[in-house]
Amino acid sequence: EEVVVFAAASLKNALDEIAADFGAETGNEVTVSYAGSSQLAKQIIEGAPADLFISANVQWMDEVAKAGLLAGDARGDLLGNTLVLIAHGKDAAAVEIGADTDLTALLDGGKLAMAMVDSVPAGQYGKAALESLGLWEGVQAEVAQSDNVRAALALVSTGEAPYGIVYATDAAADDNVSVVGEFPADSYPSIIYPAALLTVAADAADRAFYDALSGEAAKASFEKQGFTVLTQTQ
Amino acid sequence: MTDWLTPEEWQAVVLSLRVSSVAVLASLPFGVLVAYALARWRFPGHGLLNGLVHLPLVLPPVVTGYLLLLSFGRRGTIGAFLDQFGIVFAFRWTGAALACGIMAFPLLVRAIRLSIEAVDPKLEQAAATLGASRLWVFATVTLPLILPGIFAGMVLAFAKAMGEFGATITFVSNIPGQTQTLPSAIYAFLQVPGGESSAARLVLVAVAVAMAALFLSEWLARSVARRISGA
Amino acid sequence: MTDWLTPEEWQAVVLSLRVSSVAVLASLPFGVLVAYALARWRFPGHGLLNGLVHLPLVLPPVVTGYLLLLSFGRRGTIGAFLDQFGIVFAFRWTGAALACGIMAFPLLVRAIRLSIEAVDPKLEQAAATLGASRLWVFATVTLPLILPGIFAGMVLAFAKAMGEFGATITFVSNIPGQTQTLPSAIYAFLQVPGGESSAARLVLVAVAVAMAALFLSEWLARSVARRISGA
Amino acid sequence: MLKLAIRHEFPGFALDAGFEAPPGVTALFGKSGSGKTTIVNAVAGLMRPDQGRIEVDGLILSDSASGRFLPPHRRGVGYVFQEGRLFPHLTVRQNLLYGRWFARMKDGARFSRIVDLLGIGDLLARRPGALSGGEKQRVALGRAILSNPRLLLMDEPLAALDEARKAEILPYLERLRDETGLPILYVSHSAAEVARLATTIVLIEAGRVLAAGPAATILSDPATAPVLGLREAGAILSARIEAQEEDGLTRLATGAGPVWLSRITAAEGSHLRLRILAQDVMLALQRPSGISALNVLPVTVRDVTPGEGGVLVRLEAGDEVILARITARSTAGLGLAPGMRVYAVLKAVSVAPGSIGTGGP
Amino acid sequence: MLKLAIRHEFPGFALDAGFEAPPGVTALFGKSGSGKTTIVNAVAGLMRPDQGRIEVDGLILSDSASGRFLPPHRRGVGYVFQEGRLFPHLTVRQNLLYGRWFARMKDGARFSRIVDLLGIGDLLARRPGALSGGEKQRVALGRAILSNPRLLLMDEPLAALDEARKAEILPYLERLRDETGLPILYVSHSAAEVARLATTIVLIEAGRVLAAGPAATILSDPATAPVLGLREAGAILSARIEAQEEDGLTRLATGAGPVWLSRITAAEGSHLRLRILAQDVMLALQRPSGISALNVLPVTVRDVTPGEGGVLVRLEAGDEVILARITARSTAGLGLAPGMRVYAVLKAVSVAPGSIGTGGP
Ligand SMILES: Nc1ncnc2c1ncn2[C@@H]1O[C@H](COP(=O)(O)OP(=O)(O)OP(=O)(O)O)[C@@H](O)[C@H]1O
Ligand SMILES: Nc1ncnc2c1ncn2[C@@H]1O[C@H](COP(=O)(O)OP(=O)(O)OP(=O)(O)O)[C@@H](O)[C@H]1O
Ligand SMILES: [Mg+2]
Ligand SMILES: [Mg+2]
Repeated sequence: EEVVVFAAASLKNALDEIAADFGAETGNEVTVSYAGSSQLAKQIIEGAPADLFISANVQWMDEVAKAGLLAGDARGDLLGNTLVLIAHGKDAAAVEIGADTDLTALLDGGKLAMAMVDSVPAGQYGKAALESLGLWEGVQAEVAQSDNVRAALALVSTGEAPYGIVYATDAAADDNVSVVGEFPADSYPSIIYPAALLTVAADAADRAFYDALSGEAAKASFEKQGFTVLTQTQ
Repeated sequence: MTDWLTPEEWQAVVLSLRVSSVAVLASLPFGVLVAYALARWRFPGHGLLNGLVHLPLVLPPVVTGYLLLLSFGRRGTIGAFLDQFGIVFAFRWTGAALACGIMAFPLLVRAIRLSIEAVDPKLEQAAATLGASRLWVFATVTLPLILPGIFAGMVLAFAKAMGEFGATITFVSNIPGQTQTLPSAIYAFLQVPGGESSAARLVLVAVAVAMAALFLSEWLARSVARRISGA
Repeated sequence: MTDWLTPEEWQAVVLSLRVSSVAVLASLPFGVLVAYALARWRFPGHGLLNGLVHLPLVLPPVVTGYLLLLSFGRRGTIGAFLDQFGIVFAFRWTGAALACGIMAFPLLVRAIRLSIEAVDPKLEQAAATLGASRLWVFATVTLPLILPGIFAGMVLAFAKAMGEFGATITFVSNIPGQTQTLPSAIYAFLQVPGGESSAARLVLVAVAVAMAALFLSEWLARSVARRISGA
Repeated sequence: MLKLAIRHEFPGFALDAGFEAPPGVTALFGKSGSGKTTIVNAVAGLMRPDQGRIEVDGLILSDSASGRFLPPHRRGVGYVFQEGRLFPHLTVRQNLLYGRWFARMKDGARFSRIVDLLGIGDLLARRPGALSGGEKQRVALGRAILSNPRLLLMDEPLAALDEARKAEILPYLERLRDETGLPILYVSHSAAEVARLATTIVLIEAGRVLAAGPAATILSDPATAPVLGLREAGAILSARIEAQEEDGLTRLATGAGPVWLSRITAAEGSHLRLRILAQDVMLALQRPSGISALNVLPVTVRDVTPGEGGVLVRLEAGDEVILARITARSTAGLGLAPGMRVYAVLKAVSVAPGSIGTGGP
Repeated sequence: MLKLAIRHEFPGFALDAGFEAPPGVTALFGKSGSGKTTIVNAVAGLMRPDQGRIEVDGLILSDSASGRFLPPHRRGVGYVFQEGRLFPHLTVRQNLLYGRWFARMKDGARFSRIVDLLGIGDLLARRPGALSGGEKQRVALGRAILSNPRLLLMDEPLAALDEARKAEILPYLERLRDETGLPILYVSHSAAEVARLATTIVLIEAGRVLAAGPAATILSDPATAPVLGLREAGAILSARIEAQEEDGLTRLATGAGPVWLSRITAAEGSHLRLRILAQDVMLALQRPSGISALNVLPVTVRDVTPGEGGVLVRLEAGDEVILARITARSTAGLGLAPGMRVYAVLKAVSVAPGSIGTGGP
């Protein structure tokens, strides 16, 4: 049996591992197509042969749901993530993030690297956090927006931008950046990766994989990549 | 080599080769036809056709991909129509080839068109006086003379197809073994921590393949040119 | 028109125009030089140069953008060097122009090269016997004869630059008013549900601009061709 | 039979020409820029005249009244262009055989004959790019002939060739004309070539037909002589080879009496056209003796036309007409007047091989 | 003074030619494919010979021994190509003036003179694309001349032109030769053109120099006559115009005695070169009377050379040499032998304008 999963690209490392384990265990083959959540959602709406969809944000899962393509019962919030402030260099000084953090002074004429603040999830969350802390107005003009969070990370990693806001999962693996602060959990809407079975999913293998995603082995894989594993799917 | 790449990557390489070759070869006849029409005919829709051909160049690839998805997807008007005849592009490698072919089409057409415009119509006239019909003139005079331009267009299109990513991933997604081309695989690697070295390996493969195609086309074009110069 | 687009979108349009025009105009002399070298000279690095020129076509744009970042970024080798002379690309529209110029370079070079290859060396020889040095021959004979090819290359490059997105955003990211080009704005709209219609508006603007450039170039090329054909 | 009547306007040049070309070679003769190539292009279908009609053997090639316009590839013309137009990507052999693919009838034997005649046997495997000017022209000639056309158009086909090669090709063209009955439209600046080959001559000036008619008439007409060039004025005699004599001479029977010329390589009994240039004919009151000239023909003065560069004297010799060009002083000195009986003196070597054509007029 | 000695190998063709060309016109004469254009290209620097040396007035253009090779644009040659090579994107005027940009000296007055001479005044604003064959060639000719070269290379410059136009251009080329002292390398298939213009003649056959020397010598040498074409064999006489007589004749003083020809438009006292074709000369044992020929010169037979196509008789006339071509039968009939005194008879109209050149050798 083949299970086709459409998943946000940021999940690649963890999902590849989970899929391989699942395949070895059950003999079913899991094929994962990684792309941007928006692309995947649109493809599903246009009839893509995907059995499962794991989105990087809730909005695009909602769009799929609106199109009536979710298998009614199986949708859940699979993973969570946190936002961090990163700086170039291995041992950058820690920054206390709060309403009176002077980001402008910190940047010292440099740019703050983020994903696109109005359209890409990591950017949207970051902007919300800065807004709720009252920092957005001051730093707005200094923000360099990338098309995805990895590109923002690259800007900091290469030293092009001194600071950036990315997911904790991305920051962890890069040797050229250090996490200098975490945004307060209440300063931005919780970051959620919803997963759902789609209507075309027919066979048992699909559901089995969906279930396996919330299993113990999967949990370990996700956590290894820095994700928070949320309350179990139904 | 097989050690150096995982089976899945290896698959992506093979698929990319297949997609790019098919894209170039399948679009070639249309490319030649459109280039000829644009170079030699004056007709009402000339400007429109010309604009249409250049469109994939102007549009961000994602937009092209999205438009393809809307029209050639299973629910798309053209897609649904073709589905009746069993022709499916959506989420198949053929769709990737379609996307690459369309993205590369302006390059193919322009190179061929430039070559056609450089052919002296007096030679074609001479062939006509010797009894060759328009089609024969094209086949025996125009076509051999524009071969260097055709090779140039093909290699441009092939290179473009080997590198095309935005339209492909948007149209047919990134399904390993089915629609995962080299650039999509590279993209996926770049989206996660630690994927850079894998991405770099694949980039090297892509570059090597494209360079091989480039040298082949240069060599072919040069040997044709040498023949024509008469030495 | 100003009503139809928000001031920020309007800014993106203007910036895209500027970036694309500068990219094309600034890369033109290099394009002509490289095309001439590839078409007419035989030198040891010929194949290498040729490969290099085609590279941006093969590489996924993100990779090109990343390589640009590594070399032309402030900390990049070339970037740090140029910084001494006050030349900065990072996060400037100039960087966007650089990215677009490089992405469009293969198209520019190939079109010009094809035209150069179509120029009869016998005419250049004739000019030489009349006393024109190599440079003069180029300026007075070769250049006027390849004008249609130059226009073709410029319009291809311009269209490509208007649509270029991946390399640009990776290299200089997206700072409204400074580096936010049309394609990044379009991309942003496509990332949010329901953004399609806004994206469509911008796509129409991009297409309109590119088509205007296309018609201009066709018209120029045709008027040159008409002069040459001697009517 | 080619019938043509066309008008066409280029900016700064108007063509308005009409003539009929009976079987044989029709020569278009006129200054540079007079419109010869334009006419030939119209016949080939490479140019669509603003107005007019072109017809070959009853087949309408182009007719502005009915809007009919046969495309070039269906006209079956073989065109030797003024500027070669060889296919650069094909070898000489492939160039030569190009028309054969489309020819109405294939004729294999001719290939090697024509290749030999044109002296291009060594070039067959080469591509035209680096051929010499004359080599190109010879290949173009072969290509047109080998396409088995129903009408041959030749735009200065021999201009780049040396006399020796011309002397080889001209007889072949004559045979083509006589044996196949192929109509040939022939553009040339060389009055000698025209005089030798042409059945019909059409004189073109500034896009108009100045005179058209049988070659013998046009060439011996004192009125058209200045256009052709005074040095080319002359009469055409029909002749038959009577004997090849031992000391390198050929005796011919003509309407004007026996004529001896330097050896002509043709069988006894064959018919020839001799062009006797007016300037080669000397007049004498008495039969001269002790001179090197072998031919002394008794003639009667028909008329005397003074003009620039001398006086043209038309002479009746038997049932033929001979033209002589002499000075006004000699005319006066000899007291020439119509009806006078004098002797025409002609050197045996005067009649050049180029002026001897096969076949009757 | 041009000195040339080069070797070059093409696949299937080897060139090995050397000659010296003194000031004046040096004609390269030879069959199609004999290597004429190749030689001219080597002089222009468009082809680098495998071996050899080319020198003009002491300036080394190319020398394989020292590796010196002056690039074409620094050679100052004006080259009239066999195939036009006009710049398609420039108007006729711009084509004509192209060389002027780079010329060593500008000479404004000449422009309109040359345009008039070539009859291309109406074409100045046009582009070359749609010019007729002859029009193109005339523009190419003008372009080369107007570039003020130190050496003029002309590869069949008049091949596409009608006789009338040729007759206008040839005197101009003569003036160019005589007044400016410009050395000219001239390729032509027309022996008449060569004979008229050439100071020096170089006969080329299959890439080798068959004979080279002063035109008068080569043309009147019975040995080289067959190469040039028997009909073109003849002697060159130096002449001076003594009087323009009333009845349209010009009286000339030559070393062979007075000669009357049809009016030559040149001032009294000017020096000319007359080419008397061997075939136009008739021999008589007694001075003939009552004939139209005006020139009867007493001559002495120097030698008698039988050959194909007749007998060449070299005659001493005063201090000049005249060549006559007659049949073997006449030679026998008249009993010609060296030392015999006979009369050479020449029609006044025989000497064509094309055979009269200005300036003495
Ligand atoms: N397309 C055109 N536009 C304008 N003028 C033209 C065009 N084609 C030909 N002509 C002019 O028409 C005239 C006749 O041209 P054509 O080629 O028929 O002359 P031709 O008699 O063949 O001369 P030549 O002996 O020099 O080849 C020339 O003056 C030429 O410049
Ligand atoms: N690049 C080349 N490669 C091979 N053969 C060549 C090349 N260039 C010239 N030839 C040959 O060399 C010979 C001499 O050529 P060239 O052009 O000098 O002849 P030409 O005397 O000018 O003849 P024409 O009177 O026909 O113009 C020809 O047989 C030609 O085919
Ligand atoms: Mg012509
Ligand atoms: Mg030649």
